[in-house]
Amino acid sequence: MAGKPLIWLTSAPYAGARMRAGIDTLMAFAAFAQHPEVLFSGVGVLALLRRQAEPDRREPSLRKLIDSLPLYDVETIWVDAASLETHGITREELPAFAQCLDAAAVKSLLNGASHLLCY
Amino acid sequence: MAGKPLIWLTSAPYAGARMRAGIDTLMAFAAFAQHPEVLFSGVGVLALLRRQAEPDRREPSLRKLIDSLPLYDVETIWVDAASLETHGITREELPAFAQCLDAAAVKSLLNGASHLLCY
Amino acid sequence: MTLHCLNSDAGSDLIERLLGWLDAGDAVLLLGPAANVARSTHPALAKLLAGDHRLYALDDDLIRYGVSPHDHRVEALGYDAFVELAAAHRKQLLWR
Amino acid sequence: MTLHCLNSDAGSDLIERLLGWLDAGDAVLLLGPAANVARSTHPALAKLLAGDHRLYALDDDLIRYGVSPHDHRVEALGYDAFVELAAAHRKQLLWR
Amino acid sequence: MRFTLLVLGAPDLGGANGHALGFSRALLDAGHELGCVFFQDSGVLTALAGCEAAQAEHDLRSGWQRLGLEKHASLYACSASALRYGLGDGSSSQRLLDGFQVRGLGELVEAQLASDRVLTFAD
Amino acid sequence: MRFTLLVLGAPDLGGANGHALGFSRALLDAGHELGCVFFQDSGVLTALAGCEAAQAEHDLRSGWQRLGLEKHASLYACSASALRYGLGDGSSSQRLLDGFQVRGLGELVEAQLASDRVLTFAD
Repeated sequence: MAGKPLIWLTSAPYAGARMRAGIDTLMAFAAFAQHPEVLFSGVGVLALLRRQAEPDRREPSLRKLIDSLPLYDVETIWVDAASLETHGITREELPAFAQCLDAAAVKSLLNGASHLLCY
Repeated sequence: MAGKPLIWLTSAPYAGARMRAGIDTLMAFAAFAQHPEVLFSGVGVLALLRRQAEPDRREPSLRKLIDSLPLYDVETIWVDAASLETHGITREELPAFAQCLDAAAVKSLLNGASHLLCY
Repeated sequence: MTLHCLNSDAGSDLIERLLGWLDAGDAVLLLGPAANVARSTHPALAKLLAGDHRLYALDDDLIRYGVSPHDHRVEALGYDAFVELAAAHRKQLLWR
Repeated sequence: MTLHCLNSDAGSDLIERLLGWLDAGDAVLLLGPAANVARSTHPALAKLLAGDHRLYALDDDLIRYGVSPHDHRVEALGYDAFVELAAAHRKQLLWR
Repeated sequence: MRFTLLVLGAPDLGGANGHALGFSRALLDAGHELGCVFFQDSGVLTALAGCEAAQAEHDLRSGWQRLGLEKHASLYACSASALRYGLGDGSSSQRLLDGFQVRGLGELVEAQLASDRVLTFAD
Repeated sequence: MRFTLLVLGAPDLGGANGHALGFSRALLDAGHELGCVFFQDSGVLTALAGCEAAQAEHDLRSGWQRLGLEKHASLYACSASALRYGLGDGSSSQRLLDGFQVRGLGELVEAQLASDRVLTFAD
């Protein structure tokens, strides 16, 4: 089947474990050389925010995990532009390798994928 | 402390077990003669819908449980009127002992309660 | 061609987002609490019916949520037809 | 006097419902993903700030969600002040 | 046609977990193939042994078990999630229900590669 | 002042379960009383023995345990939820973590009666 698998991350981070499960899946797909794509939308975009400090506990920052994705050959992460607006997030706050997509571009990303996994 | 405990049911029924947990709590409070109040709002109002048939499985209908509440001395159930509108539900579909409240009446119900438990 | 499964009756924001990503040839299937959107009196139903995609609901969930009758423009499906729908669409998105 | 804990950044519907039930003397505390609403650029913040109730956010969650700086009209609290707030309000509602 | 199902929802009554079971049965009845059902996040609670629930919920777990034992469906509980939810590493039948196996995410990777369709079930 | 806490959220990192723990510690530090912490629905997973999780999540469970064992806080897992989530009836330490007890909803009824404040923690 043409295209690459797309992991869609749309759950709230740090509230339930679903976002973390999706990132685990993304990293496994990358480790198995599937060259996965990843799309953040909805409240899932909160996972992209950088902490200025760490809370006083050994809680991993998802942004740090996400920043490490290029090491796993995930060169681009896709972000739904409308969701950024909904949550008041500016593009400057995103990792440098994040690309914002309008609805038309999201549709073509979805259409080009081999499979979708929804977290 | 004045007033009765109020169980607030606002989770989607038949999707996760939280609504069911809240109804269990309500019935326990009634069984222990606490004369609890109960308020349905948000997507929780879907628990009030009567099934025309039963799905082909031994799944309990929450509406049947709710219909039995007067037997436990829960004489009235309170329903947020605005939530009914949001979910397209008419008052005729509710149990006869349900009472719809506007926002002002909800506020006075909340203010009159001894404690709130949120499901 | 994507099958959009909607599994929540959480409000209009989610439906707006789904509609924004809906493409020609896509279909929408109402599951779980979203079955309630299939009632003629639901304020979000008109939005979902606009456009030329097909709108379905799982019959088990129509029964479960007491949606009877459902709006005649929503097609009720059993699991067998759900499988056919999934086979007819290359991909699925789950909205909740 | 009720303490309204908001624990979700799910959209404006939930905030509208919370505001509809807000009474004189009530306070709102942003927890979890709702901490993100405390950023000055958040479209729902203005709604929450209107009215004469106090608006707070848990400082742990402001840090966790990278909300820095937060809008100066939102007061950041530690757990000790959260306890004081709960003691000062007879009841709590959890919105999510 | 070959399907892989990703199940993220717990075995609560009337929810996405039951949708996945109904869908699995129907696809087998229609002559399709089930690559695997991959349970992850709270979905792995489906495979947790020693849970006592209402009859209908019990029916949900035993429905999955029948699919595994009688139809030889591959029912995999994600190993990372299994550890988190107390299913252990799959070596103890005190923790893992008959009919399920604990497997790594690599199994999901392989299943989707060999499948025509992948569907997600979550509440 | 006497508090009862109702915890409906699972012990996931950074969520409501952690809020409840932080709140419990702070209220004891401030000299208030903790009537009980009542875990219900997926909140009872806090008390499930045999879970292996990331360090920080482990810290969450052991934080609760310290509160139970060192501060003698009453940590109750709702009996109906405990059965559903595989904690059993409280008789087996293979299933129930030290520091927690399995109790019926009657315990929540009594706790709130004797409390000045009741707070709910859920995701």
